[in-house]
Amino acid sequence: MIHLLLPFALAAVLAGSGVYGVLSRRNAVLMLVGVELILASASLILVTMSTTLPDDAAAGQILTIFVITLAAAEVTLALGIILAAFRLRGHIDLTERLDDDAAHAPVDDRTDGRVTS
Amino acid sequence: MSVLEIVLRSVAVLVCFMVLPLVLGQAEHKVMAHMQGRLGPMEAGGFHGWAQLIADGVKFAQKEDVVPRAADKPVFGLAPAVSMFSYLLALVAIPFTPSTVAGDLPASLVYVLAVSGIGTIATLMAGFGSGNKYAMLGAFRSAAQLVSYEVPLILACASFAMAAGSLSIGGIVHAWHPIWLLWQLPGAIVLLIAATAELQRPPFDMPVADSEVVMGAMTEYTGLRFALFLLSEYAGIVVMSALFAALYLGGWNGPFDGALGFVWMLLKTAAVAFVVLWVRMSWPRLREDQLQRFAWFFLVPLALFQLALTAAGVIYTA
Amino acid sequence: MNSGLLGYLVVLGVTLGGVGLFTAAMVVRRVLAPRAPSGAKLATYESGVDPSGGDWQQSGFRYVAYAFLYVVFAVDAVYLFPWALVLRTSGLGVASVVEMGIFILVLLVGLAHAARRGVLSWL
Amino acid sequence: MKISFDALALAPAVVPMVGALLVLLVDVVLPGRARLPWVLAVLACLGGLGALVAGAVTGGHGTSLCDASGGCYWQADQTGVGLQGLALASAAVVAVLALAEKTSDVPGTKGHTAVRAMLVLAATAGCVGVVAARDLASWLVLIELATIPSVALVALRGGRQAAHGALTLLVTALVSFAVLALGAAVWFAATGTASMTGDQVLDAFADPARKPLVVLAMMLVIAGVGFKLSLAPFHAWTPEAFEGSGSWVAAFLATTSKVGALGGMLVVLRAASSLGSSALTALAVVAALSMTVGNVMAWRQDGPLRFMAWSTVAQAGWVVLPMTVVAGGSVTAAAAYLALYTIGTLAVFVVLAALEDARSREHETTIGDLRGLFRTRPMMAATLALGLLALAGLPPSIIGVVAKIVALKPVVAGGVWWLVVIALLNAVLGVAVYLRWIAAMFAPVATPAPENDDVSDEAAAVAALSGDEPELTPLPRPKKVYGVLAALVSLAVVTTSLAPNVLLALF
Amino acid sequence: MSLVLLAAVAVPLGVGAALMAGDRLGRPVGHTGAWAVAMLASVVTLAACVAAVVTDAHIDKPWVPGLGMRLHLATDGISAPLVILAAAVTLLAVAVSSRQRPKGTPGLFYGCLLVVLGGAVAAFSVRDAVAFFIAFEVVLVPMWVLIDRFGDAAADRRRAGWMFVLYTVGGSMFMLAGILLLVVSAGTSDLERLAGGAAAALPFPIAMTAGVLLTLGLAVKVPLIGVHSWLPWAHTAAPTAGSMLLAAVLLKLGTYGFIRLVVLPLPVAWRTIAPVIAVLAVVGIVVGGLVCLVERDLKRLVAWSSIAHMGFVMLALAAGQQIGLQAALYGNIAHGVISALLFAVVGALEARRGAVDVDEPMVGLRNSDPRLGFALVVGTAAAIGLPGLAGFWGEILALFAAWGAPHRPGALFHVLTAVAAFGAVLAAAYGVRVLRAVWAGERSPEAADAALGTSDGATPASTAGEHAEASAPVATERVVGLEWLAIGVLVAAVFVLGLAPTLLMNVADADLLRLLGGLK
Repeated sequence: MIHLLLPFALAAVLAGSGVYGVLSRRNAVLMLVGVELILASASLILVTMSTTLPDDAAAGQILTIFVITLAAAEVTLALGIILAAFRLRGHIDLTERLDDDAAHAPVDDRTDGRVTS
Repeated sequence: MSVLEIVLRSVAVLVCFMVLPLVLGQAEHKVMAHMQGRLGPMEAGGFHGWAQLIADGVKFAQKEDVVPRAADKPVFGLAPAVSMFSYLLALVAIPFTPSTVAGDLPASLVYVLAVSGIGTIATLMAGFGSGNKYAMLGAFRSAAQLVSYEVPLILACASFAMAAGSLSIGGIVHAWHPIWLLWQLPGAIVLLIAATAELQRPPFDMPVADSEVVMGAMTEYTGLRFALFLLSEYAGIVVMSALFAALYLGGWNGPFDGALGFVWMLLKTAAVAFVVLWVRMSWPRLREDQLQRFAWFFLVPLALFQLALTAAGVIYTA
Repeated sequence: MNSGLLGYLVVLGVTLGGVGLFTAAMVVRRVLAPRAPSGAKLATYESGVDPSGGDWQQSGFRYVAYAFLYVVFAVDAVYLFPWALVLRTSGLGVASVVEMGIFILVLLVGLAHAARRGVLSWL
Repeated sequence: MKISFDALALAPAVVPMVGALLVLLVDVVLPGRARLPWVLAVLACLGGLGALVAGAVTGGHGTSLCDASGGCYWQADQTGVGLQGLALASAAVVAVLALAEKTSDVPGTKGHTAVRAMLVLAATAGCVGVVAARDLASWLVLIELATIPSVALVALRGGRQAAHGALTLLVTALVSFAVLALGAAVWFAATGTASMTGDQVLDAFADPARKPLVVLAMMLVIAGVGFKLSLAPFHAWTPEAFEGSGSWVAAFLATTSKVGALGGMLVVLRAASSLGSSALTALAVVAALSMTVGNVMAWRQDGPLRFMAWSTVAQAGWVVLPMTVVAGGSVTAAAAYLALYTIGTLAVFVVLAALEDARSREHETTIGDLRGLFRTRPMMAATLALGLLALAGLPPSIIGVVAKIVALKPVVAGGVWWLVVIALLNAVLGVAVYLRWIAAMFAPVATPAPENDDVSDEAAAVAALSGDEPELTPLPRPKKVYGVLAALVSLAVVTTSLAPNVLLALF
Repeated sequence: MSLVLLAAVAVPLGVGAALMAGDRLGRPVGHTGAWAVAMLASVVTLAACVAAVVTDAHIDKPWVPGLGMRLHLATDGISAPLVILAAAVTLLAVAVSSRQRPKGTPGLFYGCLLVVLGGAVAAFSVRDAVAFFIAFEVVLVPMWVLIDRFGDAAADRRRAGWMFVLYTVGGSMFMLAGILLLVVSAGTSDLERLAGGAAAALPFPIAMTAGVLLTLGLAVKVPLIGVHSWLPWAHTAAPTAGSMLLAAVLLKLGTYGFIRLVVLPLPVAWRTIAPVIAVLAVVGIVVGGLVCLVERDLKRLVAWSSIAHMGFVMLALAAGQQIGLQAALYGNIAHGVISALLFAVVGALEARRGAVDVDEPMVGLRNSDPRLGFALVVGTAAAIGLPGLAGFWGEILALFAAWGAPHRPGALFHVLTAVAAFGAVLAAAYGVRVLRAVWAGERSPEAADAALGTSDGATPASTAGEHAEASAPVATERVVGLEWLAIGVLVAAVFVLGLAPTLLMNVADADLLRLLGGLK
């Protein structure tokens, strides 16, 4: 079963680092990366099981493709929103409340038009 | 299958990766020169300057290697390697005869498309790592162009795969029939144009337009690192030409293909590569927005039309 | 060992070879290339004039729209390849053509909408 | 492989989806129409409802996409049909609210109308579909189809607050999707099938070696859906998202989305009728926590959207309450409670939207603005009161009482006494929470401060004794359509109160 | 004749809702119009109730099959007096309000009164445990509106309203849990079948849990001491009509619930719970009496005396057996009549004088308004438990039942009976205190000392306006017309109940015997 242990170990590592990333990152993009890691872990499990189980309908693989598709859709949306939030708030820190935005002047207010972060 | 065989196959791929682009580069020099009424390189190596590119390589190696102060050094340093890998790995799955293929992968078409996408990352890494406005802008343009043209490229490839009912390039060549030259023509046009754009060859070289953004993402690169970018670009021409030859022109199919299969494949690849060079000489550069519109409003619908055509054809004949 | 796995082993071998190649090239560069850094050389290149600001500048970020469009289309293209394989299967082919037709139609509507909203127009 | 296909069974989900496409197409052909997309959206929702009714009348099985072995990938049983109808009806109301909104007043919405209508329809289709999905793949896709457009809806409102709300909601959506995907993967690994019904799932439950894996999958899925259902401790996005999104989007998040989420949860839980008690205890803890946190926080809110957000959290606890025990009626009980919640919440949101319409947009409505509503806009006030009382579970909204009884009954029968006690305490707390808003409507308009108004009460009393009420600031009349909606929702509350079976029989 | 019963429930609810709606949708309904409509509706309701009781009407239709709940309405000996009491007292409360006008919009006021009546009639006549709960809840919001909107601002009506709502809802939630447990484990929600043994067979732990939950919930409504603190607030703040309904209708819901849901269906559990209830009841009697000795606000004093009286009722219930239940039912009705009378009198007094402080010097009622004074005397005497008046039989029977209660810890009940008897003495003491101050106008010695400095006789009132009103000529203070008629009817009822107790007791006898068949 060595060929099962390896993918599962990898999946566990991926999921673990993903969860860590989600929990510890305050930056929205980095959190997104964490989510992607978890998804990768899920896909890995699905593909692995699809090869070992009698999966005549190829359900595991189809599910993987669906997960990838959904992840793509989520990412598209996520980046759009993160971009909008960055434009409007001047930061994409998830832990800060709306009231704290004063600390980060919106981008448009900068006289030199520079974005620092 | 022994370790030895694997090593041999790997070395063969590496050799191809080193040699074929050089041949192509030399050919470009000569072809371009002749089209412009010049002779091109004549000195290096004696006969018609055959060693010109080797000499270029040596020259690159001896050039001073400048890493700008503003650069993000690890990213900057790794970008050429990543760029190199995209087409190096793609080369593995290109078949020359039914048996002459370095790595016989089950879904080699998907594999080739997948690994050739790595190039986008390399370009972005180069642009970001250089710490240069031109580079950054160029990288954005590159990335936008690469992703835009990847869509028609993939759609066109899907059409071929559908026509053959196989995802392996070898399988597609196997299922090839001369009639494809006719009913896969729209797909072939899309494939050729999209491939040229993927390679950022003229007329799709806006991202590296030297009059606007110097060399785009490669502005800050010198010496061997720059050479690696060039190497991968020419390797890319080889891979894309080979892909086109295999998918549309029937690869090793031809008279006496039992013995001469790989010759046919090489000839067809060379012919496609020549077209790519030829286009460079003949067409002016497209503006960035024209380039995007062309992709989304011409190539993508055309590719989708081809898909519909193929599906109908397959259903009709099945 | 099946041939599929062998193919991937070659990929692995080529990868290692590529790493070796790159390392070798870098060593050669280290050995052969002269090094004489100076302030002017290490400065960011901006057509010969002094660089203004860093590279992290605000600029029109319209490229992001292409990225989004790409994600939509490229990921959906994933479904085309499995379809390519089942198209000849009896009993599934015609139905799959209809389904794919709907699928692609949806994508086209999206594309048309995006175009209408000016996502793809410059400025 | 031969797959049967019943178009009528699929229609409730397909019609809104086609409507979404149509909206986009129409926008391509006739751009810039402010109302047309929403008209189409309303029609699409009603069309879906019509298909549902047609299916019920013709006695369809609600199943489709069945393979030769008899397993179906699409299965809308009676509870499912009820939930689908609920989702479609609430989406229709939301679409009408959106139609009535003064788009010109809302910053950043210019040109987004078609997109927003499309998003509403797409999310509705997802909500409708997930109820009937019986395999992991379509379940996952549909529940995300229900989620992703809602995030975009919030973001498209424009402005900093919307961006903040959307970001919060986005994080939740992402995390919940990741957790769901992981859960689906583990589910597949444990059962070896993507089907959510059938023998293989039962086998996996029966197999002691695989059972822990199934339970793990179940927990992950419940956690993932818990985010979407805004159950504590996965609720944190709710107030931010509601506040950032404006009233009708919030209404959508609070009603249609919730129906979809609960539908998704029911599908999973139904598959796991033999789930271990530990998992159910976890669900019970979640339910208790949601109620308590939601009520306590709702008590402190003065803004209506935040108030409704916390109210949603609390009500979500009630919705899952009956599902914490394995009993025959628990699924229908949860669905019935959800129906009540949807009706009550819609009533509140219709009135909030009407008030927003009547007042100027810049003016943030607070609890203080409700003062004197019973005098100035009795119809609206009555609707709001009926809605709030339904949520609180007090007559005259008898349906609220009945729903609470229905929800509590399985728990009492199951003998989970600690949960019963917490639920009952929360029912008391809920009465305080909702009556506070009703009390505000009774108060005279004279002074703005909502708290120490005894002085003004005296003044009002004196005025009343002398024969007339204090002069009221005239509230501009909201559009007619709000009146119609309010009347409809009130009618729903009253009808179901007089004959609760009208509602209960749906599930 | 089932229509009559349905009308008894639907007429007040419908007319009430219509009054509220009509008040809001158009121009506010004038006081006279609203009053006339309410009067008419309550007369019709009373007539319908009487007719329903006489014809023994009943309705049994499926209502919510999902819950097994039926629309089952009927009256029997236990509920019939309560139904009629509720309708009659509401009618009188409406009548009283013709003079004591509500401070607010009349439509809402009378609408709420009628809805309370409808809810109460429904609660007394339903034969389904779950439906009982729902009907029980119906009265909540209108009563809250009565307190919160029409209450006395000086008495902090807002707080009173909140306390009323939260206590009642809290109690009813426990009751709900108990009902659900009862229904789920007995398999039926029909009260007849529950009382007829369906619940008696339950295993003891379940019966006990249900019993405790129900007791906890209903105790709030009664109220028993410990969960009583909402009552003085609510009574003080509520308008007169509200207080009358609260005392004569709402509190009865609690004791009625006890009989229907605990005592009859769960005899075994009740046997265990009863001693605790009895202790609480007696504590209530004593504490209520003691508080009445020092309480200065007359309305609040009456409210506290209510707690004491309900203590007697609960003691009788705790004693169990036919005699105990008989006493409880009788005490219930008697208390309803007496406290309605007292609140009407106090309300009439307050409407003219402002809040009545027992310790402040005031014009004696015997001088200012002898008829009202007479009513006060009768009411107070009845509350004390004077023989020949309504209060006597309830108390004496309760003590009797408690002394001889079988299946109860004898020593405890003997002690409790003794203490309760002492409570009755306390009642006499505070009764005399009230009569001396209010009726006779005699000052308590301390108050007299305090008042020496001020000018004679004038009432101390909180506001200048009330002062002016209070010191107006005595003649205008008289209670006349309908208000007097209402009070007079109550006075008469006190006499009738006191002189011919068997009238009432016979009504309940047969049904009690039947239902107690299972109760040993």
